[in-house]
Amino acid sequence: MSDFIVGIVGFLFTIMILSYLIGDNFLFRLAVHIFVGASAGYVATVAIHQVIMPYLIVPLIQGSMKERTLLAIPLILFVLMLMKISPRLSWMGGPAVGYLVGAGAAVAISGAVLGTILPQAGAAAQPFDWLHNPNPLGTLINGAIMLVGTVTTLVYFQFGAHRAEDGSVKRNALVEALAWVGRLFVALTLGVLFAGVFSAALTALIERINSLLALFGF
Amino acid sequence: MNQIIALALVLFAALLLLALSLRKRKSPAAFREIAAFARLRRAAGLAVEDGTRLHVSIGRGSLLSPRGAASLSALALLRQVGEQTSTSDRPPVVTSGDPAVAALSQDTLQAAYQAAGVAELFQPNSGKLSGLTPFSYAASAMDVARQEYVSTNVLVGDFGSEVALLTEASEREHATIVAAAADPSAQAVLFASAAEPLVGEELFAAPAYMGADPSHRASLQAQDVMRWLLILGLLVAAALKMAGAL
Amino acid sequence: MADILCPHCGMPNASEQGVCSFCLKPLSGKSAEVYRPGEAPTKKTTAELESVLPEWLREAREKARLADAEKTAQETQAAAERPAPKKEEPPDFLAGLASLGKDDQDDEIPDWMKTAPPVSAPSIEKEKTFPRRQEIRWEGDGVTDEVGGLATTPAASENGDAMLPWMHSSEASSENEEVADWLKKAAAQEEERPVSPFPTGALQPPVTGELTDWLDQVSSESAEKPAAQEDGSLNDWFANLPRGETTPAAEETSEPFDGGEISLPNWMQRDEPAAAANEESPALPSWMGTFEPSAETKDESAAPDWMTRERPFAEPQQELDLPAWIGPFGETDESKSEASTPEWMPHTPFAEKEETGLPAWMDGTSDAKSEPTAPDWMTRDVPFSESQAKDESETPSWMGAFGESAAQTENTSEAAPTQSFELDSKFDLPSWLGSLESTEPAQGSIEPPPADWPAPSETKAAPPDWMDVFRDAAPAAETPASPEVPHAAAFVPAEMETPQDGQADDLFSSDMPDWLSNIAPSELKSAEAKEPTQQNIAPAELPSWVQAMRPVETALPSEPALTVEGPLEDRGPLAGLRGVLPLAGIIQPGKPKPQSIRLQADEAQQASAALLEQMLAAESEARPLRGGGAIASQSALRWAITAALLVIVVLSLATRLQITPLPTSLPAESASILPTLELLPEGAPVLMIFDYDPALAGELESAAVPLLDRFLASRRPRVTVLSTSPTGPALADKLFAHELKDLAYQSGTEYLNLGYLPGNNAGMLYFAEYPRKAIPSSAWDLPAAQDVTRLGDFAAILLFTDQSETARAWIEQTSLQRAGRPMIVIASAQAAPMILPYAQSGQIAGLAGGLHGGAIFTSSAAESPARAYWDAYQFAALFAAAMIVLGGLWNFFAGLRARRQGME
Amino acid sequence: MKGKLVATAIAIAVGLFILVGTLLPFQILVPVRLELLHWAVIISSAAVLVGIANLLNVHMQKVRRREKNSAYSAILILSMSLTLALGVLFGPNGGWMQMAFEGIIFPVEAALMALLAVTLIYASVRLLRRRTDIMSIVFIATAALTIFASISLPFLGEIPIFGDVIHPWLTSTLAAGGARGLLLGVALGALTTGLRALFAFDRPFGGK
Repeated sequence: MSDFIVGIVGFLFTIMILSYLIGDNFLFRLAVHIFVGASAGYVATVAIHQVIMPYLIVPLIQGSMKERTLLAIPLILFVLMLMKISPRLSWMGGPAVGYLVGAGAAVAISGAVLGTILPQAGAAAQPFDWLHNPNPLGTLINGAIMLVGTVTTLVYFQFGAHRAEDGSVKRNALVEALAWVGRLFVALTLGVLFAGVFSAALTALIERINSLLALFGF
Repeated sequence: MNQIIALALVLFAALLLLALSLRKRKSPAAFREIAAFARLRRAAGLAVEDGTRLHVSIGRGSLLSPRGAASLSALALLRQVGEQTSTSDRPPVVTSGDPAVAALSQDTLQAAYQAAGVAELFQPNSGKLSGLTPFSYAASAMDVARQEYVSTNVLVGDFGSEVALLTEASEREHATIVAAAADPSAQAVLFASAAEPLVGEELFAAPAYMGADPSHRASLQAQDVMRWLLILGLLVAAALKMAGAL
Repeated sequence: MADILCPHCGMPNASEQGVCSFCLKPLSGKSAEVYRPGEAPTKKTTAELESVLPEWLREAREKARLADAEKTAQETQAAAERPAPKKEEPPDFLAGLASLGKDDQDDEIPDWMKTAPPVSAPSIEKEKTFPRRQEIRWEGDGVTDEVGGLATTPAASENGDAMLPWMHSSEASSENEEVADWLKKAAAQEEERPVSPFPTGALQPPVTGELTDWLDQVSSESAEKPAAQEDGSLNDWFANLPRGETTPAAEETSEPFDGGEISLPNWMQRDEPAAAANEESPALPSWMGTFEPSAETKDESAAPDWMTRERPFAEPQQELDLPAWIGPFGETDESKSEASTPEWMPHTPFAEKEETGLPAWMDGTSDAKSEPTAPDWMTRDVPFSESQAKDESETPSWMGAFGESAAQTENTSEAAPTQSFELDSKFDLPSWLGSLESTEPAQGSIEPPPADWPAPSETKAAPPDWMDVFRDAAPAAETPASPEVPHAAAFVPAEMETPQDGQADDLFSSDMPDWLSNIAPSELKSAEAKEPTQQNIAPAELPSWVQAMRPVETALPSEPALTVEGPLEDRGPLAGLRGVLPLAGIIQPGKPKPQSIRLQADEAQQASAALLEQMLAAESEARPLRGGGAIASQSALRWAITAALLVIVVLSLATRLQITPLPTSLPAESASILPTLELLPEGAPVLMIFDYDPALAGELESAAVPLLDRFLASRRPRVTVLSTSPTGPALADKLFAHELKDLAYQSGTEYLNLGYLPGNNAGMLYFAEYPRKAIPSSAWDLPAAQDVTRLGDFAAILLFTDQSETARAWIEQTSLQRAGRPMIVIASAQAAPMILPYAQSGQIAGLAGGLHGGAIFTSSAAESPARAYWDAYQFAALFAAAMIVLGGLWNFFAGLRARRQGME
Repeated sequence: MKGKLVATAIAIAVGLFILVGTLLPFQILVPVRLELLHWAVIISSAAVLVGIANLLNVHMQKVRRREKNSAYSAILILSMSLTLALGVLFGPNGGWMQMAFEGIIFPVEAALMALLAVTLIYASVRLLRRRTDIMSIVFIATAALTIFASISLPFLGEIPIFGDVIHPWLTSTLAAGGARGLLLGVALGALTTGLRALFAFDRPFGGK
């Protein structure tokens, strides 16, 4: 029974959202506002039950002395962060926000270096390991093309330039030439990604329509 | 081994950034022209002149993820744009999809208003959390983009493909869109749907192009130096790999 | 790259674009211009603004038009000798101005010129005029007349080199025979002209502040503004006025204006019989009477100086990039016979105003004389003057100079346009009207010598470069007059920015052209010159913008309308106007200080002024609807795409079409997935990470189900589920409860949902290091995961994600702790290409992406979402590819065509 | 002002501790870094509550001021309060929350994603009207080719050459090279942005 109700409700919301294809209308706005409210409530629930309770409240109540002592700092910061709810006391949330920014900066830096720069640099060199490759020539050619794509794409984003006598800002000829090639690679990559996004969206559309038809026994 | 190299890289980048920031230059460094930033500057000016609103959407990148860098960059941009448009009849409205970033957007806006000398005009609710999931954020931000008097939508930060909903809403309202995203799929969507998309790392250049803060310009210069180091590294690594030395 | 704004929708576009990205109209379109900073304003057709007028204003305009229609008929009778008015809407003199804007080939000159005396004008009059004028001293020693200098310029020009450049430009037009006829007629009317009872001291500079001063007094009866202040202020500016003879009559006649009985300017007394009579009177402006002197000067300098104002402007325009409306002046300057009013003249709001005869507000002020409550636009002056300090602080830098001079002279400071701008902003007008009003002072201010600023405010101003023309050309004694020339000229285009009557009201209230103040005194002395039009013209029918366009000479005897009660200004700025200076009586004439009319505005200030004027003008522009046709076609395209897509998908799904074979070739990155999973020991603990949003659940499920069907069925692993997305755990439950229900996984023993892992990368790392701490739960002790204490205890990790960033984070954060356990990524098609490098680099054991990735693991017999969706997907994708190619080509060529048209 | 200084000091200290703990290969630093990150998670959970309050406040204000479309805001407040109340009472795995998820959140999000199918076709069709530079042309050509090469024709299956040669080569070689360049570029940007925040050149929490 509940499945049926859920199916009907889901059907209605799907129709309301798809009505946006005809034009912006109140059904769409209604569905969106209900959805935004419901998803916010859902995420808040998850945060309370799966973060605040197990990470903070339960250890404070049931944890050892050491755990409680360790939790004093996050507890203070937690309370300070809650001060941001009130515009008057918002300034007190500074330290908590500062903590998040500092942690975020560190995560961003380490993520960029350890997660992307080093692994991707290594991966770019991988195809050139022709000694341990069954098809060295093909791999080398593909590797070279990929390397050219990677290098020229990086060059394309070069920001530094010099000011010409006529006041215009230009990059030097070599950089411009490489950047032009890089621009093609960037466009090509974005084109492939765009096709991927479209594929995902189309699958979602098919899944939605399929669910609508399923309700009518198709 | 990786950690050592990473540490060396970070130290080098940090020293470079510090050196370039503290360096006294006769004339500011010149950077290539990026049309989207020219448009953004113009849009900010026009918003003040014709009393329209600027909608700045800074994405949903959590600070505790690498995507947080996009949010930090968007906040730096917000500071510049907020300062330029704070005196508008209709002050800018900021939406975000991460609660911590939303809180930061309020602080940033407040700082921008203070810098512009109109602290009294600041309204905490002008920095709002529009949703807690990517699509609820986008759907709610669509509502803001549809809002009357929004002449320009600045979508800069961490988005996914849901950003297409925002560009669609903006286009239906005939509002200008200046957009940049860290996620490549979002970049692809923006490339197709925004008049002046920013691609790749151009997102991180936004603060330098919109303001004259030496540290922002220095970070772009540092980025360029690191870029060429990286290119050199890639070529050397490929050569060594071919030689079987790596 | 510089942007250009679409003339249709006002949206910024890349400069190389020929077509607006927003409304798809050519960017070079001339219509519906919306000014933006940096753009030079061009001709404005203000008729389009009619639609945005508030109702009251539309009605007022309508009424005025009707009234004007009748009036024009009467005028044509009354001015029988004059050539019939042109077909243009504007009355004859304006039409004359307009006609000057035409090509110089057709030697058209304004009607007032046509009616000016011929070259061979009575020499007696000439002698009467010139010597007298040459006696006049601007610098205020004794009998001074600002216009003296001006009038003597022709004399100077007689010896050739001293002739002002602008004088050359109008000789041709001055030779028109019709001018003489007109003057004869004018001369015939002279006897009826009365002597003005106004004392010299009654003169007030015709600027906002001044004009509003007495208005202040009008309102002061209710506002109780101390009269002393008025006196003081008036005396202040008066001290700066050119000195003229003071007649006892002046004091006498000034008395009636003391106290409550304040006679409003005659052009405001429309309810009085006299005024009514004036309405009836032909619209030949009284200033036309002044053509006698102009005719006298004609043989040397021929054309009235307003026609020659182009010269001073032409040069600044080249150097300073002055707004385009100055363009016509500049252009006309280049060819002599081109002493013409720019072509925009017939289209200007003034043309419209001329149609209406009197602006709407005048009806409202009809009883202004009898009671002090003045209309809004007048009473604003009170708060305005009060808010001066604040206003000054907000005065743009380029106005600083004026601000300073304003500080020196109280009442002149009140006239500062910036304040009147502030003032306007105080009133709750329709936005467009507010902006219009706000444009006014800026307009005044952008002109080298703003028309609505009094000479006193300019006392210490340095002359702009263009005035050098005069400095070089005219003798020292005459220089003061010469720079006056541009004033009115500047005033015209400034006014031009006001497309609404409501706006014109303020112009009326504030912008009495100050060139009048410099030329009036001489007109007193040529009494006969005041005669001609006294009966024909009701000064009340002269809006200030019309006065602004008056030729300097012709202005001399212009105003008086004998049928109007009240004292007649007999000299000074308002000479000839009757009853405009109620405060005259309380002012004692003082020795006028020598004043320079040099404008204190350097090039930068003028450029800033031009910019501000353009910005304000942009606000006064009615925004055209953004390309309606384009919008409709865009919607149609959307609907067409929607309809086609829905039909394709619905038909394919409803008919359960399965005619498209599933893919057979396995991509390299997916080839190793099944072999890797098949190697896992049976019942081994496996970690499944559901890091995708419900939005992509359809795609991820269709990609994951075929693989999981095979893997779970063959190895029956114990599954532990978690997600860094709050909705992930629910999606995992949904997947196992619906799509994988046939596998009948038992919760707790075979399936454990740990739920949400907060903290993104931090959480991932924490989980990688201490799984049980990262997600503290008693569920860990359930059979599904009881033997797992660290990440490496999982036999394999399956990541379902829609974000390459999430995949990257998991790959990076768990690389060490995985201890070589395989990680397989099932990704959305939108993320797969970005995750591919990690698969190629061997950081992950395999990658399957999107519906295609699911289809490759689907056996054609199996009933899986991938199979169900496959045909619909293929047809829809084919349609999409075709649309992108064909639509892209169409738009490509359409864009090129539009761009070409735009260039043409 | 002092608050800002404290925030800045905390940001720098925490950032450096975590960064050093990540980059220095000393095991002793790992628990410190993890604890600091664990605290960050707790604080960010408080941010969720702040965000909920902000969302509530913004829409309450709309309702109070009877702004345009404030009815929608009232509905949003209602749905949020109801979901939150049910969630707090029965937990995220409770039946009511399951219904809210499967009846509202899932279908709406999926339908919103479905809208993109039309939006993206429309955007790509109109792209060359907006911009006709080389990048746009290559972009459109690649997108169309990728979609076309990935499809199977009725009865025939994958399109020869397109499906088995061009598509894989396009995605795994050409696009992979550009994708790697994009990833590296974004990483460089993230690195410098992170350093700016770490050195408090950027202080999004105010000041400066």
